[in-house]
Amino acid sequence: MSDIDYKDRGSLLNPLKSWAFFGRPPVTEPLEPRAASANYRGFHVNDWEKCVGCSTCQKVCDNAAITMVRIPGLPVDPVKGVRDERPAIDYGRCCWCGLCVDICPTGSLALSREYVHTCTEEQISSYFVLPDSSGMHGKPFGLGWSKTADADLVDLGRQEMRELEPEQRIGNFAEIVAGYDDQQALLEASRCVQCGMCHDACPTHMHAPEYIRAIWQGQIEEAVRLIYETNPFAHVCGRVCTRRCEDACSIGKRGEPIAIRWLKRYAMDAVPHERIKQIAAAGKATTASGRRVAIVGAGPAGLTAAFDLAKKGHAVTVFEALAQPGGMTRWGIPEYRLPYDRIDRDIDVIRSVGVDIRCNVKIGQDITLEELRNTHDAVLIALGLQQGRQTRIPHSEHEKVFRAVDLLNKITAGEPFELPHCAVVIGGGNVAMDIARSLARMQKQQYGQVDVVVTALEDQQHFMADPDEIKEALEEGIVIRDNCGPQGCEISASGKLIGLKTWKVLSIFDEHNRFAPRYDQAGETIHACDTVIEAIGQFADTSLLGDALTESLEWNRGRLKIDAAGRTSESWLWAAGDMVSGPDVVTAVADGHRVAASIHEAMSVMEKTK
Amino acid sequence: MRPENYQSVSQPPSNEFELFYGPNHPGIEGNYALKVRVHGDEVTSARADGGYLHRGFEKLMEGRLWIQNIALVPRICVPDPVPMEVCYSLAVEELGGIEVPLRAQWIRVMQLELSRIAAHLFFFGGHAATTGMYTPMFWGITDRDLILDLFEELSGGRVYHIYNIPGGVRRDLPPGYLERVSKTLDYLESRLPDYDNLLFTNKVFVHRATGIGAMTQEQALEWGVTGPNLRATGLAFDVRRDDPYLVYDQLDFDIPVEAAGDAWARSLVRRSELKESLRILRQVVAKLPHIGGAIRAPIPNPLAWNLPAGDVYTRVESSKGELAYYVVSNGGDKPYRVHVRGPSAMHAVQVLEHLATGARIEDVAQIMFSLDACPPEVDR
Amino acid sequence: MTQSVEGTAHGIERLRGKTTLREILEVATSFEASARDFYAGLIPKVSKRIRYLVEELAAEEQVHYDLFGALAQRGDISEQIQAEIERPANDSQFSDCLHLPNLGEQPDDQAVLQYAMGREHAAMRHYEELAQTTPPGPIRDLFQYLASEETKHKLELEKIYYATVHRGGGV
Amino acid sequence: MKLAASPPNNVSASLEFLLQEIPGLRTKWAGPRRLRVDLPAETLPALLELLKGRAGYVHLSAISCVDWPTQNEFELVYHLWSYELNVLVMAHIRIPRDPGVYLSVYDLYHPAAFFERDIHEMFGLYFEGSPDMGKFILTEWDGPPPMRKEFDSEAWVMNQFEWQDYRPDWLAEIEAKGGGITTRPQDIRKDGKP
Repeated sequence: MSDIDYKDRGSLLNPLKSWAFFGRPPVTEPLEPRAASANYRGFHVNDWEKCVGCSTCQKVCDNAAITMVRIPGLPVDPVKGVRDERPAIDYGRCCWCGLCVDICPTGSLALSREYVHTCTEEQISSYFVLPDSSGMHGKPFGLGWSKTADADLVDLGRQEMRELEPEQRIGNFAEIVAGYDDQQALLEASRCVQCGMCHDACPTHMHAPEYIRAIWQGQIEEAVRLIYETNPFAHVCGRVCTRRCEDACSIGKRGEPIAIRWLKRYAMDAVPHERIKQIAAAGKATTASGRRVAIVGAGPAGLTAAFDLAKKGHAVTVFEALAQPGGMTRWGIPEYRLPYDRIDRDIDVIRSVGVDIRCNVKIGQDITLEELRNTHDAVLIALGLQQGRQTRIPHSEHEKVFRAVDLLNKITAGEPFELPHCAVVIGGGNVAMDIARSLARMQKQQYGQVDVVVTALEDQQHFMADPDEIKEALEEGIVIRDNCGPQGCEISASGKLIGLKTWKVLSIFDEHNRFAPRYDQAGETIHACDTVIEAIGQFADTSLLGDALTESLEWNRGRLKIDAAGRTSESWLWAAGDMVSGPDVVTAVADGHRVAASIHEAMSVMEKTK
Repeated sequence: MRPENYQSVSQPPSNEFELFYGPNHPGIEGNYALKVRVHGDEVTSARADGGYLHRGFEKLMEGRLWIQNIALVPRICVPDPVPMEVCYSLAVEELGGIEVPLRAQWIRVMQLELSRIAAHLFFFGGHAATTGMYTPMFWGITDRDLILDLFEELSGGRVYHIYNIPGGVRRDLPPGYLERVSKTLDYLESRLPDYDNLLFTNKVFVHRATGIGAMTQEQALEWGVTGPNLRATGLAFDVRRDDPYLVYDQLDFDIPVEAAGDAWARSLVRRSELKESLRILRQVVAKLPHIGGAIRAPIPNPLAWNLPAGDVYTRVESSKGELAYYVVSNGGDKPYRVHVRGPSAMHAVQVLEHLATGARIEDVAQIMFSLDACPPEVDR
Repeated sequence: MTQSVEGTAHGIERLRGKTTLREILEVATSFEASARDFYAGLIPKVSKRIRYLVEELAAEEQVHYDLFGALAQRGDISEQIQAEIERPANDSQFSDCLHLPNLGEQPDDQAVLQYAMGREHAAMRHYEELAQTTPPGPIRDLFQYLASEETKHKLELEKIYYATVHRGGGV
Repeated sequence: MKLAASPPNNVSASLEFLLQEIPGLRTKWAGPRRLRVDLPAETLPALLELLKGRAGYVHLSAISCVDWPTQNEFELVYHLWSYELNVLVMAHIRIPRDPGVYLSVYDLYHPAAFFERDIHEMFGLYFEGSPDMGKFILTEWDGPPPMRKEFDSEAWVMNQFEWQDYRPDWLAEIEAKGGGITTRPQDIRKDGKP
């Protein structure tokens, strides 16, 4: 094979041919620094505008070369998933593999085209660098190794959730979302980079990174245990949580955030109910404290507080005015979003730690708050926003004008009502979507066709409703007419409701994003219908407090004034939930924990002073 | 008369010495020592001595995520790092059932052959230097630098490319890259006559290398010799052809052999192999533009990637011989065990000890280098 | 006692009849005073829960009252203050968006807000109208200033209204 | 020696047929050229003799050791290659971790000397009859065999070495403003010293 034969003994003259090289110019490299190749893995460059301090670079760094540093003055926003931390690099450890660049969720990190850094022993601290966009030595060498789409190590796409098709779901109240199977949950959980932005954003600070990790490791019971550490409304939140965690998720900066809510749901559905009860009961006090707590309202806030207090050994009684516990999660949220049996499971877990829930008891009528005060060591009121706001436009007092919450309540209770043939809903929030989609289902069942129109002041981009809700409502045949300012209900000569008159809203917010609607009268529309449903907002009915207590309590802009822990100005009374924090399940859960801790502490003090 | 209790005390002869080749010595590509006993200028025994690297790659790998290890493996052979990256990646891919896109496979072949050329150029220089000729060393290092330029452009790193990743490669080719590869190939081809004149047909070198560190094919097989060192004893075995991986079965190349099994034969085999690598690269450069598609199969988030439990033994032909990775997963996010079988593990220990014993002291360095051993493959 | 203010449109008609700046300011001041008294009278009637709203409204009217009173005393516009004002040419749509409720004995927050917004709106539109029909000069600036004061207040109320009534929902 | 470019079609059948001579042996094809063989430790020498003598398995590519402390076993894997069949046989045996003694195969395969010495040094597994069980890499090491699972190299390093303490100006400035280091790399690694 070789073209030099092994036996060829070579020549003494051949090497002399290389003397020709004496005639060639030598290779000369200038000593001036030059930029390396376009792909070079030089020193770190970090775009602080993009970086959110998620520390994923630190986690992937196999040489332990990255330190996170908090820098005062940088923006911090847990809700948006932004920390005032930035990575600093130890060039005594870095090996320039560039994995930090490839995994960076925001794409803020890159490496420069600069080759050299050197120093004397005394200047060793110059090896520890806080990179920004100016480059290692403040000189522009340009970006080298940077994020490219095909080399991205972050999986930006979410595992698709199987859902009922519109035609499958419109005629019934079956749950739309199928939930993840084992494989999907594992893959979805594996996308998480464990930055913990979700934990910071969550009102009740759920241990989301930890339970996602546990799901990925196949330790589903451990995931449930971690979930129960912060949230006894686990089934409910696994389905209808407003999931601020996902808004904060680092992966969501460029891609689809981890489906944290669906993972929670997966874990809860995957573990048998009886086992969940055992897990939830772990750590319950073995002896009774002898203290009694009364809680008014069996919604997420009240029951979360009840769960915590019962686990601490207190005797907790929850009074619920309606026929079943669950609060707005049961009476406000339709079954296709949150099946009642899931609420029942959450409540069964809460009951199983010893919480006594008494339904159909109306405080102020059946028992007064004063009586509760006299027979308990502490009282918590945790009311939901059960009352619907009215538009009070002309003729809105007509008998065919309803409040959405009242109808949703009837639907849950199974109470009959005259189903509209043609309904117009006012409002662009989730409640509006809930009632529209519920009515659409019933219309499909009873009349065979859907005729529901949703009108709202806002343009569709600014609806308060979840974008998924809007999308699904449209799929189900609901008509959405945005930018409609209600001006009055139209009544026929015979006194029948025949439509809703609206004006076109030119803009709803001014340049400072303040509410300042501008109407165009010429855009007047009559939306023909036989029923108008107001779904614009809700409030809590605080009349159960009674006049005297209302007068003696401190208030803060329409809401009960409470301290940071949820205690009112009356030392025996605490308040929590939507009535003080606004409508949100997970915020109510957070409230419940906070107020339970405060009640527990207050009762401990009572014990000592006794 | 001797007393009854007289015992003769055996004193070493005064003309016998123990010498250290290394741990820093141009005879070997790294920190490694050969302890030789010499009687006059004849070596009476030789003992290889490792342990100067203080790394423990195999243990380190057990503590790092599957992906993190890509930054570690190229360091196991500095002169020829690509086979390390590819062999490790192949193992992870086989464990994970990952299909590597065709384009990535061709890009890997390109790197492997570029790396082989760089390693062989390094070898020419080193081998020449151990016979006292330094110009080929400067030439070898300088021409190797052109390949490092290509690697820098491709991977962002000159020596530690960290470019292969389980699933494929980390970046696509830069625009116009293949033309620049072609130009470098043209240049290297034009340089071959220069190397021949200075080294391979240089009477001094030929005489100096002939008959040095010779072994028969039987000995080679007995001692586990592989790669060019084995082919220099006449056995035409090459993992690329006989246990093919990537797309080597679609490439046309020959397997050069020599029969003599000495340092000169080993040098000639590598010289021919360099030409074969140039030939392979010409084919790759012609083919790659017609192979589209992804450069990497989708892999999960590196921070949460469990590989199914199992074990795998992947082999590639490095410039030094048979390189293999035995990788065991217990279903976790890190390797449970990685065993690196570097060709030098044989060449630098038992083979070297055998060949050095009985050799003359001035030939020991040449024997060491002619085996082209890489100490970190031994001292993992 | 609510008659003079409650019929805001009627009040504006009274304003429109005036011919000098002094007279206009006097009437405007009396509007603010009666509004303040109206809200102040409402304070003990409403639930303590929403009392803050009525208290704030009363305080805001007091601020306007003080402002107008101070304006009437200002020396630098004393010349203009006697000048005749051209009466507004036409009756535009200033009351179009109003659905002023009849505030009962125990109005709720929505009713109070609607009432207050209607009032601010009417006042705003009228001052704007006056500004439009006044030749450029300090007097027009004054009207524009008053209009902007009322606008600011109205915007503030609308924000509160939107937050209270429209954004209170959505579980 | 003349080599077959690819294994003949009947290779797998004939190889499996041959291996039936070894009692208690199980085979599994792990790839087109990868035959996994599991067998009792005491029959390994017989297998090697068979493979070397009758199937051209002259090349011992490697001996790999895997520590399975939970099962109290070492797994030894003998990777054998036949230049005639071009098939790799991976022979897996398990031996008790305690006392951790096995037979050398040096007489059949000289490369075993290196691998056995390496395994002895790294895992503490002794090979009877191996030519040299002396130290090679860990000359001055008197700790436990480091490749055993119970040896935590990171913890050892953390104990042995200090982290470099840098005091750059930029950090002092940030600390003066109330900021500073929040998470050091050692904080997220196990056994990181505080």
